[in-house]
Amino acid sequence: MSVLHIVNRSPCESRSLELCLARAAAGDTVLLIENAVYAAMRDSIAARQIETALGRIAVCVLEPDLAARGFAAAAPLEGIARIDYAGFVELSVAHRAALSWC
Amino acid sequence: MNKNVLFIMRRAPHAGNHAHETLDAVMTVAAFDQSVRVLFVDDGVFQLKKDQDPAAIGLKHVAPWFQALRIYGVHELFVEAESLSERSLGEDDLSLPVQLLQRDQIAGLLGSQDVILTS
Amino acid sequence: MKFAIQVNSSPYQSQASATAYQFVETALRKGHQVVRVFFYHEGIYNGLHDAASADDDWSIARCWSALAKDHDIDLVLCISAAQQRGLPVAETAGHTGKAESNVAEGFHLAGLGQWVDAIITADRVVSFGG
Amino acid sequence: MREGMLPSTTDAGFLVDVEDWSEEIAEILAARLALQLTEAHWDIIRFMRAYYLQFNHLPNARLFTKAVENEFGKEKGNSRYLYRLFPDGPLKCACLIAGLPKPPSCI
Repeated sequence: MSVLHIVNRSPCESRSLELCLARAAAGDTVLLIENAVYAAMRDSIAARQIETALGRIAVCVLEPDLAARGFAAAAPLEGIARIDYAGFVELSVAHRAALSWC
Repeated sequence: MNKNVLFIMRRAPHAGNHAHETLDAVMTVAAFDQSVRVLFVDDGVFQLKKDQDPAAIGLKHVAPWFQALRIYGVHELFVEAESLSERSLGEDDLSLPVQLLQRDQIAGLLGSQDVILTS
Repeated sequence: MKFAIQVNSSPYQSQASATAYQFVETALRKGHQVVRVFFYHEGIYNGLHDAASADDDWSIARCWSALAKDHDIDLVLCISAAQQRGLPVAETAGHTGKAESNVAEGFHLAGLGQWVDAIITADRVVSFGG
Repeated sequence: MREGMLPSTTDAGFLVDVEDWSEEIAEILAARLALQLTEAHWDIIRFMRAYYLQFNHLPNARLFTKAVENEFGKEKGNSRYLYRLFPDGPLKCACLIAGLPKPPSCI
């Protein structure tokens, strides 16, 4: 059964995203929220890690958190889906367990 | 109803009373007859370091609390091997017997849980 | 679906409480149930009365209180976590769920047993902050 | 031993120093709660004290009952039995008489 991984820390401040990606299973979803949305930007410090993981793992970013930080118009890394809070709720329904890497 | 509940400890000890409150939650969930497991990864492995003595820093000695987990039926303690080696620790440095998991085995553990709580 | 939600950070420490609020509000709007929101660790600061002093101060406690009122959801502050952080808790508070003062409308005090009960009842458990 | 020889206690009546405890002191502390200690009380009090000294941990009420059940079985590890022994609250009274700090509130 798949797991929804929720990451909320900036990749410049914390290794949470990297460590989460290293432990996520194929078919899991990683959702970037709060300061972790900075990881979703092209050329971010975490861009290569995310690109490597994308084949196995779905990666989503929470749109309102991008907008709050001035990135509403910016395109995230290719392959990352933008979702809203309704999408967040749907993801948590679709996965058996949610894990917050805070 | 019985659920598989996994607690993940990722923080080093002596950071406020976080470990203390997390252990209260671990024990209480177990006392309600749920299947509780604890996974130590990242700096959380330092929680199990032997010979901790926080007297000089004026903090409560929480390390012995881990020994009390068995009283409440929590017997499955997992430690990620890479988290230990990245911190120059080995199994001998730990205060309790644990099951070692390789990093690529963690996904399997996570995937078999109904509830995952981190702290 | 039935959700149990845990909030572990104070409103002045991180965005986690605000995210949890948006999540809960959306889940309710989409027809899901929220069995209980349990405030643990630093999360108990979300339920203090008058946490925002000026009327125009943003107050997550007020948002949670309004949500509790509109949707009749159970907002629980962990009694021992609250007591350790200085909230005056009467000897009987654990039984009545009421603190003498300082707890915002819609919140009440209860023990970890209430959280376990929520975990057991819910289909999904999501925690925020820590 | 008389009441006047009791070591210092907190406002709630708990010993300030865990080390000050003896079985005689326990009798005085129990008398203050109007409890006449029987062997059944002593089982719980000695167990609680050993638990605390070993683990440095004070359980909440639910954990206390579970720990007693683990040690003595279900016929003692239930709140009806424990309340019969300690009508003013089993965990609080057992900790007080065992010379331990005040336990946390729970449930």
